[in-house]
Amino acid sequence: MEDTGSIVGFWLLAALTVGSALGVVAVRNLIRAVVLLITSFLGVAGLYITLSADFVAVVQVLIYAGAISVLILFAIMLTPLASRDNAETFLQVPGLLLAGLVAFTIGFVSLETDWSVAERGGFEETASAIGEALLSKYVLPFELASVLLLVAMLGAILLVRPEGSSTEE
Amino acid sequence: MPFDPSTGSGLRAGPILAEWYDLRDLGNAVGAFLDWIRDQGAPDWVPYVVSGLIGVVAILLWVILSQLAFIWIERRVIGRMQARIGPNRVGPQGLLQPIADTIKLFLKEAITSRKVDRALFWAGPVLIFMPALAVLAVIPFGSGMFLTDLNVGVLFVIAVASVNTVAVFVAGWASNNKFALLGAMRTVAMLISYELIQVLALLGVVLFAGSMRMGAVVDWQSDFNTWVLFLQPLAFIAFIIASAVEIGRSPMDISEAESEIVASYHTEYSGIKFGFFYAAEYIAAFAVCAIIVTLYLGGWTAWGLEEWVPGWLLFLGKLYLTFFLFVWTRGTLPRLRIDQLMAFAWKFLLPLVLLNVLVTGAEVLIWREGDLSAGLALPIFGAVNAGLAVALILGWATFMGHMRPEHRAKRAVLTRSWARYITLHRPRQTSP
Amino acid sequence: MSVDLEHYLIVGALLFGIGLYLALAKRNFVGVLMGIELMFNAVNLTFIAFSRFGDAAEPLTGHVFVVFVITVAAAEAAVALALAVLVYRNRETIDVDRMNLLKW
Amino acid sequence: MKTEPFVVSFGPQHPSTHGVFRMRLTLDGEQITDLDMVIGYLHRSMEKLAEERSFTQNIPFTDRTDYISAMTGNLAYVLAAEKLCGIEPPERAQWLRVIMSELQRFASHSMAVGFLANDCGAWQTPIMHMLRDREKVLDLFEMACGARLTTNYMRIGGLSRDIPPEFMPAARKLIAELPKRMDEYEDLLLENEIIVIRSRGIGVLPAELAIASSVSGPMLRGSGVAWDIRKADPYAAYDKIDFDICVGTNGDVYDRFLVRLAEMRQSIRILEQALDMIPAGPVHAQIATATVQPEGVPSAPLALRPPAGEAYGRIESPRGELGFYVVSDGGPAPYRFHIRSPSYINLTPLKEMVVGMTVADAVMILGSVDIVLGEVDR
Repeated sequence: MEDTGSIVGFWLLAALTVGSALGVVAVRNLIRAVVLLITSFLGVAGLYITLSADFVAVVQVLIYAGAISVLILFAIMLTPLASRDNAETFLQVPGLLLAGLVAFTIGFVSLETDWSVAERGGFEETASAIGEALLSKYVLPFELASVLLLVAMLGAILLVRPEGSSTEE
Repeated sequence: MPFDPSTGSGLRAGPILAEWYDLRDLGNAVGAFLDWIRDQGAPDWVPYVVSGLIGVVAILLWVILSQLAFIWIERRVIGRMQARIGPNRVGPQGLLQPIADTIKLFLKEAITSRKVDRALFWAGPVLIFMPALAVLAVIPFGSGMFLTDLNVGVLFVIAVASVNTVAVFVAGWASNNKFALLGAMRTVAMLISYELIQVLALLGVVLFAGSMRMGAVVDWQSDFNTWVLFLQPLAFIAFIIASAVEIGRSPMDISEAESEIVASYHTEYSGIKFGFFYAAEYIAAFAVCAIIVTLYLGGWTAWGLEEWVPGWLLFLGKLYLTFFLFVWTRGTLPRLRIDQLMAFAWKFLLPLVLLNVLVTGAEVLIWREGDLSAGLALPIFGAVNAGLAVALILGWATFMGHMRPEHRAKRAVLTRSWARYITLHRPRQTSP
Repeated sequence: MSVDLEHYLIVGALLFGIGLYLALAKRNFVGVLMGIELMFNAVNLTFIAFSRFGDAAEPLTGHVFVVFVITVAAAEAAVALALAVLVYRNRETIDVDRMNLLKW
Repeated sequence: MKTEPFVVSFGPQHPSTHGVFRMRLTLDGEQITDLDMVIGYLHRSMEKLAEERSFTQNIPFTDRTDYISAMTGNLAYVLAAEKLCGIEPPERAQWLRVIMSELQRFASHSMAVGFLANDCGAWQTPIMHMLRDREKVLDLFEMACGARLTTNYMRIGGLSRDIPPEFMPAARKLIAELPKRMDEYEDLLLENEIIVIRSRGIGVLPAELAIASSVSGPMLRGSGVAWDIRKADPYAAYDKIDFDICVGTNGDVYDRFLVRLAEMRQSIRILEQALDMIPAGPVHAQIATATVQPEGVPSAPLALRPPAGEAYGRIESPRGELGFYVVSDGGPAPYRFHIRSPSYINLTPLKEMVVGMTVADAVMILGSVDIVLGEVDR
């Protein structure tokens, strides 16, 4: 990708994504951390657009920024005020070391490997191709995913159902 | 006139004159201007940036003017509905009232309470603007008049609107006000539920049009000389209701139920920061009406009328009519309670729109596989879906108990028979 | 200057590292969850980048995989948050430091 | 699930507390678990002030207790004072008192019904239509006594003045068009699905609790108790008029709403009779020490000195039993002046009605109680 727009877009979005992800680590207030996390999600969606993955980008906004972040906000609101800080455990230093090591390893590998890169432009339209793939080649995983969603939904409802209620009644 | 989709319609002979002064397509003028820039020897990126700027400025101008018009329309129409006049002092017929209000909001002090989360408190009014404006990028306002025609336009509209929940929550939480927090939680719960209805309602449109591009949906409707409204009445009703929830319109204005939680998530905002919320509400209404017009009411086309009347005028007319619908409900209906609204989404609308998707899918399959002609298939589908909509709504309402006789308090109760509820007593006169 | 596969991979690596740190070191259950979501995003970004630049017969496979990952992530988030609420209900805290019943 | 109690202060500045009433609601999510009522923001010490003013001077205070229905406030007080003095007002004054009370009841109930719809979220439309009718009633008041809101029309022994000749045709015209308006309101409001599901089964007040809490007026009748002072202890000319008591069955918000609408119909019925039956004659009793006022209308003297004793005058105000308890020690001012205000006493069972409901219901329930803060705080 050589045109100016893609380059500027990439660097801006990458800075936004990584910067707000770092913000999630640094910020003390949990709600602000969630807002920064959403910004990071939106930045990733922007990066998808620079990769001409429009369908995935929109799904990213819909699911991550619209749904999962709201789930997280609900979880925060359902737990007490006292636990709304964003402090670290005693694992802070080992965590930092491990995370740095993993990131370094991945970065090192990705820089040092000689990837076989195909010279082709971005995708024209991805939505219909993804849809066809989902319903033909990947139909079994697709069905499994829907079963998984159902199970997860039932599991979540069962887990947090009011204490008094039981199925015998 | 017989219609043949492969060759294009006899009605749509194409623009008679596609010169830059052709008002039916303002895109022509922009194109001519860009060509002129290219002729001056500017580098390639200049026309690209200029065209984007023109689009953005045009949409913003249009949106702001429309929003002022919306405010005026709403206040006058509701005034009429409430047996009063409405604003008529500032300017002719009170037309300048919204501008006067804007100036007033600018001049008022924007109070920031001491215990608010300052950064997020400021972010709220800004964030609330983004989704509504972003939606407008994919709306085709007229022939060739759109900022960008995304491949996934329909999904984009839903996705961007879902960011609204975050803005509302941020505003409500940062205010450090209990009414604001209550309102924010209500709004978030509500928007999440009705987002699902919106997606499922739009699925029917996408199934028929075969594309998620907004422009393609409009073209499909104009190609087959029909509006999706006639093919998808149930989805249309569901989408209107879900949209009313999204823009906080009565009877779903629980998000800003002023008789219960004061002003909900913007209770603590004053001055121009409140003005931002107020404006965003109308811009969101504009965006939602534009989506409805584009996807259900044929967009800027109207059975060949766009050959004679500029398409963007048709679009505008439909937009205002759609908005009138929302004003009408606001002027006439009381508000539901939050649990009733959620129950309505999950127990009433969701099964109906799911069934609608199933039926629509079957119809599209029959149409494609059965090689039916559009002139035969579409009227049949429309009739079937309309009948289905009526039957499903009435049947499901009966099943859910909304039509039980005790819910139908007859007027005769008070005027003639005094039956079920109110009894009249005539006690013996007792001497004091 | 151009933007290539490596740029996206580096962004993915950074995001993954940040997510891993959040998941390991945050005391709040919700913070841990946010870290996991960030790691999902890093992986998805890498998938999409390979899909765009990689030399494959069916390049859109990466997109399909990402759609599955997002689905699973949504399910995982719902269950994890239900667990958080449940833990709070039983233990009066969502501090992962103090969820130590298995320690002894 | 155990959540932290969430205390919300509804009022004194809140769009739907009908004044400066304050509810401290303890919430569990949207559900109300506790309610504290805080009143007194509008306390003007009327009962004490009245002890410093002569009996006639106290009449304007009664306008300002229940400022939504000033005529009935006047009437209740002058009834008590007349009982104390042993004055019997003339026949025409009695009939005019009935006319004014029923016009006032219509106006007050139309506001109550309209504001209840407003609390339900109807965004001003019903209240605007209802205010249109109320304006016409107030026009009639203006014709009769020169004031629209704080009428100060009744006097001890009669009325401050007779109605002008144009009053009767105007009143007849209004009464003729009100039934059509009522049809319209009933069409629009009664079958409205949203109003029905918002108010059926909400804020149920059982008859036993209503009686135990000494509730009166449309609230009591909504709970199914047929008690109306106009029938139980007739005053003015009510014993000569044919009308019915409207009684609900469930005692929920919807029943109170219906009872008010039905009473508006009954008010029209009473007015139709009263306008036909009103006799000619003086509107003020001849009191022994009566002075002649500038207009030539006889009126009670400013320095009326009732004999020592006590009296309780009660009427059926739009909100319930409005009673004035007046004690005289033979001086020019009351020795003790107490107002039994229906709004205040009707608030007694509010907690029982509200707890367990949601925030939105609380607003509806408070609206259905129909309080006037001037009367609650006095």
